[in-house]
Amino acid sequence: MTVTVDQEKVLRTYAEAARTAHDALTALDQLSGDGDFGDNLREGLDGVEAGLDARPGEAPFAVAAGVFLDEVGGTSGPLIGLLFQEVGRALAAHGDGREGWAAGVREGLAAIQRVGEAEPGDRTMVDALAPARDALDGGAGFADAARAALAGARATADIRARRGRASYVGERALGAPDPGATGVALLFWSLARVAEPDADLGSVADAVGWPAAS
Amino acid sequence: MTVTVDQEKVLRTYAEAARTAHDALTALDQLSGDGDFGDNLREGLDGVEAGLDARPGEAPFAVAAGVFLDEVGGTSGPLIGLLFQEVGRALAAHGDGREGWAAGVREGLAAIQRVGEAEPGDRTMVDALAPARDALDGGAGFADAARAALAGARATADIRARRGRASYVGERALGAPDPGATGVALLFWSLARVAEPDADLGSVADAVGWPAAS
Amino acid sequence: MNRLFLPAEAPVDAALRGFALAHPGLVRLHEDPLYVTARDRHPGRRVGLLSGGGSGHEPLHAGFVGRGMLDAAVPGRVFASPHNRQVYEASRAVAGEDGVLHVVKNYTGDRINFGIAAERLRADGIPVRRVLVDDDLATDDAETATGRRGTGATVVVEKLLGGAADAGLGLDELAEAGAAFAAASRSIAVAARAQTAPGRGGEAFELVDGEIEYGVGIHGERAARTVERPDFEDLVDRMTQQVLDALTDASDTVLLLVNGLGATTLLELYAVHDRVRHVLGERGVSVAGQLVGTFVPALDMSGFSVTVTSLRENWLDWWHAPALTPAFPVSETAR
Amino acid sequence: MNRLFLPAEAPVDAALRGFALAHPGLVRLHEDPLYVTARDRHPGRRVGLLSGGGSGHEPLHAGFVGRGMLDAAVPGRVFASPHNRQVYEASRAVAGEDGVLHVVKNYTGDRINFGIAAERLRADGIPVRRVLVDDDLATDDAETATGRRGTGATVVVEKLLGGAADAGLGLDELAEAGAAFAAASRSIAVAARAQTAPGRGGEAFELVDGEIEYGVGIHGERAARTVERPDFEDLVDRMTQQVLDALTDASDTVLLLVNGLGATTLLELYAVHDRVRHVLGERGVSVAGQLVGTFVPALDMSGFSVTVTSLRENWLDWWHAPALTPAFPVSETAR
Ligand SMILES: Nc1ncnc2c1ncn2[C@@H]1O[C@H](COP(=O)(O)OP(=O)(O)O)[C@@H](O)[C@H]1O
Ligand SMILES: Nc1ncnc2c1ncn2[C@@H]1O[C@H](COP(=O)(O)OP(=O)(O)O)[C@@H](O)[C@H]1O
Ligand SMILES: [Mg+2]
Ligand SMILES: [Mg+2]
Ligand SMILES: [Mg+2]
Ligand SMILES: [Mg+2]
Repeated sequence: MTVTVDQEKVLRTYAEAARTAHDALTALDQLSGDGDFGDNLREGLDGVEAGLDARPGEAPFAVAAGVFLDEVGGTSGPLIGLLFQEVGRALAAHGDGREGWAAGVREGLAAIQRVGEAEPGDRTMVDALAPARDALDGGAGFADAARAALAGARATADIRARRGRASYVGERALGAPDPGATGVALLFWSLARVAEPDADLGSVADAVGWPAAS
Repeated sequence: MTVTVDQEKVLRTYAEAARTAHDALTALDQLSGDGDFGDNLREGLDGVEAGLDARPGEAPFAVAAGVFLDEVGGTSGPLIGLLFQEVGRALAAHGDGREGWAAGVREGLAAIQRVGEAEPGDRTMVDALAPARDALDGGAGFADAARAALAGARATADIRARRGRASYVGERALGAPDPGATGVALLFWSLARVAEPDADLGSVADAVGWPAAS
Repeated sequence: MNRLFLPAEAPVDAALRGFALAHPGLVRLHEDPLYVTARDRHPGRRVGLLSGGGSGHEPLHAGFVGRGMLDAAVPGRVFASPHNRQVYEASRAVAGEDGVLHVVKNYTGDRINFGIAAERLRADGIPVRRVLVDDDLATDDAETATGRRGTGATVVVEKLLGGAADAGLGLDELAEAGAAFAAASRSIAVAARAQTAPGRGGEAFELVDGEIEYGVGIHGERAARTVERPDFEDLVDRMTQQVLDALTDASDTVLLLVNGLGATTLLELYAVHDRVRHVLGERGVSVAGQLVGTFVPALDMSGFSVTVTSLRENWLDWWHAPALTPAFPVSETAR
Repeated sequence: MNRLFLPAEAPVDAALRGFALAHPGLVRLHEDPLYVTARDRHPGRRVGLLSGGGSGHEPLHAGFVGRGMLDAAVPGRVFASPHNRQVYEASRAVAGEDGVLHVVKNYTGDRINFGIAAERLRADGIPVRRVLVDDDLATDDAETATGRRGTGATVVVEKLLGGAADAGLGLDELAEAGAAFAAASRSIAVAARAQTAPGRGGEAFELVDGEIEYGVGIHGERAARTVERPDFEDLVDRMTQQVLDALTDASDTVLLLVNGLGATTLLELYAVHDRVRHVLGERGVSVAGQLVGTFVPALDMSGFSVTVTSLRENWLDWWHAPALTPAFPVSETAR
């Protein structure tokens, strides 16, 4: 089967999700970092939408990669840019379907790990990406990949600080997930929404899952 | 007439005079300077005597110039060295008599003024040298030249500070003569002692004239 | 009291403009994004050499741009990593037929930003490798995952790499050579006064009277140890011995760098050099090349570092190879 | 707290030894009396060029010994004149067929000691003349007999004289040229922190928060005026204007020196340079050559000076003439 996914629609859905999740992501980065992650992601994706509008002929993920690599601040901006870059290259090489996405996520995660040197369990976006890659590599569909990413992000709430920047966080952030992992999981949520609109994925708020519904 | 003067004897007499006057010269430089002039002059002339002993064949004032230019500290040391240098050159050129001395003092004072840029009345050794030069240039004998130098040195006691280093002295040193002028006047006192042993010049203490006899 | 004379707005941009105006024959300024490139390049060079990092360490790196050393330098803000876009675009501008080599001091921010640029370059098909400089003995602790900091040895590595690049080495050979240069280099630094904290003015940290920081870094991090100030001779002896002891494969011929941390005068650095040479002489180590001066400072810190690079065969040719840059002393290459 | 890293005994001797060890190809050390001479000399040079003065201003003067600049440099103790015997013997060692020229910064002690040496040389039959450097506008007061101090312009005068000497000028021509270089040069300096007092440690004088010394000298004398600290741009503009206004016969082509006083970083000096160039551009003055760096410091003072030399015909050839010394930037001569 050759499900092809509209790249531009994925990015616009992701941008919408980032706007919805902005306050929650900001709160998460206030707990564990400097509070700018919500801004970085939302403004970055707004910039991507502007780029898509301005240069309709270009490959959407190449546009998105350029914006995130060149203009978005914070540690997360250029790392997400790398993911976009590799996804764009893979989709161009292997087509807009599951194969392309599996290759893109695999390559993107590899690049992020080469650069950022984080391992799974370090409480970073790697904890959302690694389960998604494993799912896609194992033949799973987009909705299952999204569920894996979301679960991985959610699990960072229980990770005790061990080393690197995570070690500064201490007890204070325990119980709340890593903002970067959560934000990247929303990409997979958006992908699944576009590719498998009938799948049961819940809302953006469900996806973020924080603050926990009372 | 060609009175020749024993150069070495002049220098040894000067050394003896400097030892005798050491404490008074020290006291004078304590009043108007940093108190090292007595040491500088005495040690310098001790060094000259050692040089004369070690190198009996050499021209005495050349030996003395070398010691004062190379080894004696303070502003006065090298300036007196210049005087020695020019006296030595003039005695070699014009003979060991009055003519040679007149030329040597003239040239020596000129060098000291080129280098130190002091004028008569600035309260420096120039105030002893200028009257001595004038006397010798006017045909006077060694005893009269010595009297002129001693009078010039004594007169610095009444010079009010005007400029240069003299201006730091202020009221405090008024009434006491300039140590450098006094010390250089002793050279002319020594010269006259050797050249005109019968002249009435008084003792070293009389020559220094300070502290004023009570 | 802020002792720094810097414009309130964009000080690094102003400084880089002033730098380019001071060396118009040697470097070319690129303003957006900010970097400088060399005007001239050895025709035998197949790999572009690029370095960069936080500002406040001048003349590093821009002062070593020019024929025989770096092809480009990329400055971040004071003590902050440059943006990956600067590194990426500068790398594209100077990549050679066999790609581009990044010389990176070992700091997390620099590793990430240079790493991202490298990924972008690879995506463009431009071969890229990295040489990590990590010479600082004060951070030589098996416990920490971050490893030793990169400090003074950077200038030595940049010079040797420049000579090797001009000799026509390819990217992989060059990356291996650079790794060997870095591995053969160790440094230790002391400070008697912290640098001015760029934002607020005032000293970045306080020292008690009669004490010095032993093992200080170049970003004003305090050292692990504050020690009672030893005699001049004792201090220099201890530092030199520590560096020599750490070079496990120390050959008997070395390169030496006596480096000022900012406010330390040449009078002091030359006196330190005299003493270091005395110690090296006693240990039978001979010095084939030396730099004495302010090459890798920590803004205006009072202090100095000693770096030794243990030489291997033919490295010396690369050290003495011609280099014409704003800051590398031509006397090291002119004999 | 003494921040200086210097041996307790004979620090200047140690530093000069370390200096000579750092530049073995360029200079030769003479230990008693203490001075350094150049190893190489342009064959067309007929007059030996010598300078010297108190230590604490490195790289001045020893850093400018070498082919194309000084034939000898003579250091005194920190901020103290050298002994006449050092000057005398160094002069004898480097005098050319047409004698020796002394470059002297205008301070009483230096004038006397160089003057005594000159008298000795004359007595030996060696022709000698003196060029007095007196560029400091802060001491430009018709009242004082001592005249303006000699500061940053010294390095400019030494470079121009080196070029002129290599062109074969005789002693009198050279002395007149030197006087013209000095007369065409003016400087002004500011400080935000005093240098360390060499003996006792601690700062030589205290500044109130938010104030700077305007018109400071290079021996740590306080300036005549302590002023409220202006904006970076206002400060640099005022200094530049003052220097230009003082050069009554300012041509429209100049040499420029932006000089650090010790603890001021290259980051700052290049930012200052950028701003000075802006002001010069606005006044229509064009810059034919420039030096930016720490060339004539006051030990480790935080501050900088601006020097302008108004160029006459053919001086520029002498500025760009080859010079190979430990500290003069080869980039100024290599284009
Ligand atoms: N070395 C790393 N590798 C992968 N992801 C990382 C790394 N460091 C941080 N991150 C991710 O970046 C997120 C923070 O992003 P952001 O707030 O933009 O950066 P900053 O901490 O610079 O403000 C973290 O929540 C984490 O997921
Ligand atoms: N510029 C000058 N020209 C001539 N003589 C001078 C000059 N300056 C000082 N002197 C002489 O030097 C004497 C002081 O000598 P000394 O104590 O050795 O020097 P210092 O002041 O350096 O300690 C003064 O009493 C004065 O006679
Ligand atoms: Mg953040
Ligand atoms: Mg941030
Ligand atoms: Mg005295
Ligand atoms: Mg004295």
